Amino acid sequence: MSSSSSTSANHKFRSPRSGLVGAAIAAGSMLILSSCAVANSEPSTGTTSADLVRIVLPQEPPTLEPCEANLTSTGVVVRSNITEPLVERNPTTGDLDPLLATEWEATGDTEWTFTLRDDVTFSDGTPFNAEAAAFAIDRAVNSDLGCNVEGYVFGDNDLVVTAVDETTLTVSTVTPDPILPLRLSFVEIVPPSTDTAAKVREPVGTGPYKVKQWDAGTKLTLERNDDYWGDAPAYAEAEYQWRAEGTVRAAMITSGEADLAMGLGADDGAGDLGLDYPNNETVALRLTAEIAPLNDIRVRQAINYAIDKQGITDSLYQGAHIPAAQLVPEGIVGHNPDLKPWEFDVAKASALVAEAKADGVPVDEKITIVARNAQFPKVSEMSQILQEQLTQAGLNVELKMVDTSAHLQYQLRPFVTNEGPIALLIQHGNQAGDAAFSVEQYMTTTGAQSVYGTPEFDTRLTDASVLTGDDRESAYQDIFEYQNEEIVQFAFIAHQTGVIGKAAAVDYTPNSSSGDELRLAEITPVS
Amino acid sequence: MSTITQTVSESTVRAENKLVLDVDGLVVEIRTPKGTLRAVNDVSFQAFSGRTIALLGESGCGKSMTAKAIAGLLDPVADVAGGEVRLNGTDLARLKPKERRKFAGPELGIVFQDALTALNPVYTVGTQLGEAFRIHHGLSAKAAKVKAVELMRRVGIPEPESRVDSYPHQFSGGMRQRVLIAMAVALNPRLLIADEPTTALDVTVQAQIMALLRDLRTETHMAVVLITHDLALVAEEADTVAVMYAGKVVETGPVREVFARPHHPYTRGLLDSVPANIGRGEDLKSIAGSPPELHNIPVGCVYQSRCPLVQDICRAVSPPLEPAGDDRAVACHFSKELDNV
Amino acid sequence: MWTFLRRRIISSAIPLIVVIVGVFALARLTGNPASLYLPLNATEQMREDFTARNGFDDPLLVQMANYFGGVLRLDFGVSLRTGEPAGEMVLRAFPATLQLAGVTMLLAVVLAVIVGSWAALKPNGIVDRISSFASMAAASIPDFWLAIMGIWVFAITLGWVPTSGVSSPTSWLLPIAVLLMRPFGVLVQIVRGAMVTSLSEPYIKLARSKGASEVRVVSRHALRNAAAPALTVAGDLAVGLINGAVVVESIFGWPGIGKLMIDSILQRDFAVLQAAVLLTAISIFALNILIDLGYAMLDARVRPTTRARKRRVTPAAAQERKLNVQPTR
Amino acid sequence: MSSPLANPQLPPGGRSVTPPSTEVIALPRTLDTSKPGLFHLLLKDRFATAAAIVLVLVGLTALVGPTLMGDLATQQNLSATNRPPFSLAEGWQFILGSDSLGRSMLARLVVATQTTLSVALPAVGISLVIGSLWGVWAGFHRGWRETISMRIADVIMSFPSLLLAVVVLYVFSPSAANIVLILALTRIPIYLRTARAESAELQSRTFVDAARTFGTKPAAIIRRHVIPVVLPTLLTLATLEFCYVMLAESSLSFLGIGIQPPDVSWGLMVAQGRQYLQTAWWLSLFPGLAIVITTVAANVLAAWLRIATDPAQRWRLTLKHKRKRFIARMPVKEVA
Repeated sequence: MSSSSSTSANHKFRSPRSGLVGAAIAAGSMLILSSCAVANSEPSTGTTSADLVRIVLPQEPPTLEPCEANLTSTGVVVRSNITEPLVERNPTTGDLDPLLATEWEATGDTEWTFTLRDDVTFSDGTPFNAEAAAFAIDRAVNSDLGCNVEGYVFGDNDLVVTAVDETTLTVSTVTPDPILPLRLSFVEIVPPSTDTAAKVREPVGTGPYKVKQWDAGTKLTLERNDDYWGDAPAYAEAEYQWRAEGTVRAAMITSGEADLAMGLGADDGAGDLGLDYPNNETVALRLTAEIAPLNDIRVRQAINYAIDKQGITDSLYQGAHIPAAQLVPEGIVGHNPDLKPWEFDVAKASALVAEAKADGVPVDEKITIVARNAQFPKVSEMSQILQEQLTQAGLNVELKMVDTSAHLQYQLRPFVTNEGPIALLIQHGNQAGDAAFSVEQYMTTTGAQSVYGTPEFDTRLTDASVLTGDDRESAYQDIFEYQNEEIVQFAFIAHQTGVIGKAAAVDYTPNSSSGDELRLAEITPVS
Repeated sequence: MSTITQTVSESTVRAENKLVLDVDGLVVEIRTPKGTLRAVNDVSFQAFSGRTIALLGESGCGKSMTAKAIAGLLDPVADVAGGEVRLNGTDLARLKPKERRKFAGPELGIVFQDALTALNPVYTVGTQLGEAFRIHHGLSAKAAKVKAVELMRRVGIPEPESRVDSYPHQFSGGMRQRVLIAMAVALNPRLLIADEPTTALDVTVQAQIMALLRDLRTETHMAVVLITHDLALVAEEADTVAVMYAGKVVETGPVREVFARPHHPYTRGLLDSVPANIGRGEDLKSIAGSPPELHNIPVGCVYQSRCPLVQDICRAVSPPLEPAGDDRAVACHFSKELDNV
Repeated sequence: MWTFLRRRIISSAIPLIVVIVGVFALARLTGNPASLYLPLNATEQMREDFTARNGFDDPLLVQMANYFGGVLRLDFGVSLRTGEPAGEMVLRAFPATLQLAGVTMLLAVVLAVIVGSWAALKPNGIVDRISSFASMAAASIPDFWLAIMGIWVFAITLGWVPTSGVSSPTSWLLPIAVLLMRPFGVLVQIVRGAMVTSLSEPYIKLARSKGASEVRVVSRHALRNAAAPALTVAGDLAVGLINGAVVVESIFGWPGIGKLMIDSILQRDFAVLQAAVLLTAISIFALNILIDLGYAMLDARVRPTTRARKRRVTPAAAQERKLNVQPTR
Repeated sequence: MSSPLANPQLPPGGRSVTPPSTEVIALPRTLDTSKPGLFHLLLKDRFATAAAIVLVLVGLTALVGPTLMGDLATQQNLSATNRPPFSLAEGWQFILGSDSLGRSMLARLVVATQTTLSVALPAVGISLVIGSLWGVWAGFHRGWRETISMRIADVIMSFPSLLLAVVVLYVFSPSAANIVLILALTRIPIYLRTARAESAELQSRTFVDAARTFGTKPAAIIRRHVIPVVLPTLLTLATLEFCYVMLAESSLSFLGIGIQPPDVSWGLMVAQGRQYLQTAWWLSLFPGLAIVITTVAANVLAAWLRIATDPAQRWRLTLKHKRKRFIARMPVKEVA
């Protein structure tokens, strides 16, 4: 149990510190509990104080290991709060901003050089320098820890990291990598004292907060890092709790038990306290374009025409989602603003199906829509609408709802191949801000999550990946257009909007990365 | 009615004998799916200290119901619908439950038929024996246990000190019945109701139990109401007898006289059916037919359907219980004729 | 008594092992968790490394042998999800559930005894009818629905209790109330039935003939006899409480073993699941033994001390008594 | 004739003589002679009648409902979602409102009835048949067969059924058939234990001994003598189990591994409606009510059945209620 010497304890109820459960049934069956081992001795009900901000998450972070920070449940707590990367991507502008590194430049085909801050120390007192940065990158990318960030951002290739002097760091890649700084924005910097043989549950970092107390299962408290190199954040402490039910998280906002609630749905009941924000997630059907009848492009086009994207957005998400025409939303490098969503035209869809049927395409073959339970709010409603609308177009469609583990069997190589044509409902989030992260995965012939491609398309993709600046931007824009015209592996549905519940007592403006990286320093009390 | 009770009491009262229980016109009704029926209909009798009165009859004649009505232990579907039950002058039937509980134990004890089911299986014999002392005398558990041991010794249970902590199922049938009797006489009641106390026991044990009851009666001068269907037992144990049939008393009087010269054809029928009364080689007689069902009691005499002497009047008029010689009464239009048959 | 205990423990060990082996095998059948724990674009090499590191490529029997070897050394493996020792995680979560379930069961028993006895005093009376209906309804409401409705009404609309969590004493009220419903509903019917039977037994008449007051008759004579059937179902109800705890703990954010188990199933966190199942099964068997002992304490007739008339009472054997219970009307 | 008292050789307390009573007046018997039919008895009990009517209606709905309203239940209307109930503005189909996809709640409830019953009834049926036969067999033969059977029951019962279902349904996909099977499996011990207990008790009775003496085979004895006696108890138990299975199915749906969309069951409707609790309460309230009403009806009927199928208690059902100080309240073992 915590020492309960919190700075905000003045208005709180403190119960006797007995380790026993004292349950007594008084007259009237009133249950009186003097104390218990699971209940904290610091109930946090009551009004918000400027000392404490309370956040409720959909799930407990499995770990706070920084090299797992690209997992949403870990990153939302760790990133930019406990640990920081060398550079960070500005979620609003998409530009890279300096953080622990002040400058960076490509100093060769395959080499980048970073200049680091010299006034930073870790919260345990050890100084931050190039050696520490090199250690952290090595640990995350080149070690045998099996870090999630390694696979997610860097793939197989190891990096060569060298500390030139106290404040200069060079990073070399095997092949040229124009977006290496962006990739490095996912690597959180930890001190050299960090275990290299095992993942750590409670890390030390350079961030504005440090871990104060983690009552596993119950709550996690961060406290202000008084040695922070930047501006001190407004709140002295942050307290995380977690509730699986969206309605419960929303209720905690309306009842004043929490200040921010993450991952809400439109109908969870936050009401006026719910803030919409674009979360960079895109929902689409991914079609197995090599299995009949989906191997006929007309059938794939028909599916695109058959989906009432605006109708789905309006009826399920109160118009907050944006009908999609491509895999990445606005704000990501490579987004094509000229692409318009496929129009909703059942007649056209039916005609295409009929045409294909006339040519001998087995359009009566059963197509299975596979969707994952609880992947995002109202996923089951959306799946049922999709099933209905595809049926309207004259296709034989079945719906199959599965759990995460089973869904991954469909989503990742090696794919499920013995269940006929499959339209997999996918939700893709591009956290990085560059289309390359999306298309490598979803569009190349061999992409881990791609079921279809052509050699020409692969060439285009490979060419685009090494370009920089406007060339890169327009190359990816062309790629998205090409996919819609020639490939049609996807039927895009919507760019999503997240909902954050926010109590009236705090000020916070969510941005597209809030769901992955909730910066406590951006939260302030309402004055 | 009063004339009858008068005659009975006058004949049985000895110098030290006192009237303990006076049941007068007792009516007990049971609610059933087919309507209310009278299980006990206008029953009157008296019990005197140091004496035993037997209520004799077949199963279902209302004798047990009468006992339960006196003890206030009627099942919820049954009610006392009329009459008085005066115990030492207090009409028990009119008392509130709380008042009545004060009599249960110190004034009135009851011995049940089946000791195995009547004893609470989850408590030791000692606990149950001591309970009456705890309730009425407010004794501590320890003191009550001492009393329990005393009681067990008094009713002849060997090694009471060690057996006091045993459970009912660890006793033999006879011992259990002794325990039950001990419980009934714990507070030296003036009236003891013994409801078929020996039915469940084998013959030799029966005799021992009855001897015990007799001794206790002599010792404490309590009045005993013995409920039984066993004529031999009545002959052995009772001073007076009330023969019941279909909820009514059909004949009363001193046992010796009633059994020697029954005035009611039913009493006679009963006696004729006892093997001991029949000579070797003679046919064992039985009463033809069966008692009327309670919800279907005919107009007139309750015994008409089985009576060999039945006449038209029996089918129209119910014969009242009227004096018939010394201390006796009978409810039959043709009791005089019976002797001549 | 000790012979009885020893026999009971030995005979319990076999089912215990069967449960663990069964869960072990079933869990393995749910598939390799590699894809859940590796990045979406993980290479084949990473998958193989992961599988080998966790021993998932060994034959099932070898995995099982390794596991049981570890269990004997009190090593329950490491959680895939958190990297913590599974045993530690389970032991940390267990008290929370134990407290919740304990208080719930205690309340359920106390309330059910009061309500059930009251109803049994007058079968078909107004109290009986109301309590019958209420207990049936209580036992038939979907718990997750009741939990969310409870939060909506009592936490949001009325603001009497916190929505969830374990932050204050009042946080206990909603989870307990929700968890209480089913055992309470079932127990009321059992107690009521047993009391109706018990109150019609001859020993009640005997007690009344001693001048025992109504309170004494009910509380000392009838209830003690009616306790046995209630105790019999208590074991099954306690197992059922774990079912309820899965749902209730998820909704209310209660850091207990029910939530831990469901999470570890969802996340294919085998080590934690197995440790949790093992601990749950052990505690259920311990509970059953306690119930047997309680049963023997309540009723001397089934006490196993007398070797002459040995009648072992398992909850199963006791089940037959449950059926002697009078119906609810 | 001689007086009995003139018979001094009668041993004290000796031969006790019972009068030749031929008939014992015991209420159950006398009334049993009239043998009212089960249906006739049912009509006498208002609550049981109401419960039976509810269950018959539910059954009928399940049988014919989907053919009448099946199309309506899947007909989406994205422009009329979450319409509140008790309004005829949209037509009678929407008297109970519309769901999040604009489908008629009434039609969906009706269709869900069939799914719910097609999970609950087979699950109860399978566990009833297997558990009962197994239990009767184990109890009849006793010995090792009984011991092993009871150990198996212990194993199944000692593991929380919901978790077992979750694990199993992740191994095999959560189809209706798999849900039925796993629910049936977890509930078999209930019948197994009961049937075993009853059968073990019966096999020692005289009429079974008698049948054995005549050389009847065990299977025949079980069929003719044991099962008919045990059946009423087991049927009553099954009625109660029906409620349990319905609730279990709804819990599985809450955890996302019960009935899967686009199929619909009451439990799934409650589970899915929970996120609309504050905006469209009717989405979870109506199916929740359907579960509660059906369950309570089944409970009431089970309670009634338990009395009605017990010859020793049956007469109580014919008892008229009397509004008097002491209404009929305790079972009367005998009136004598």
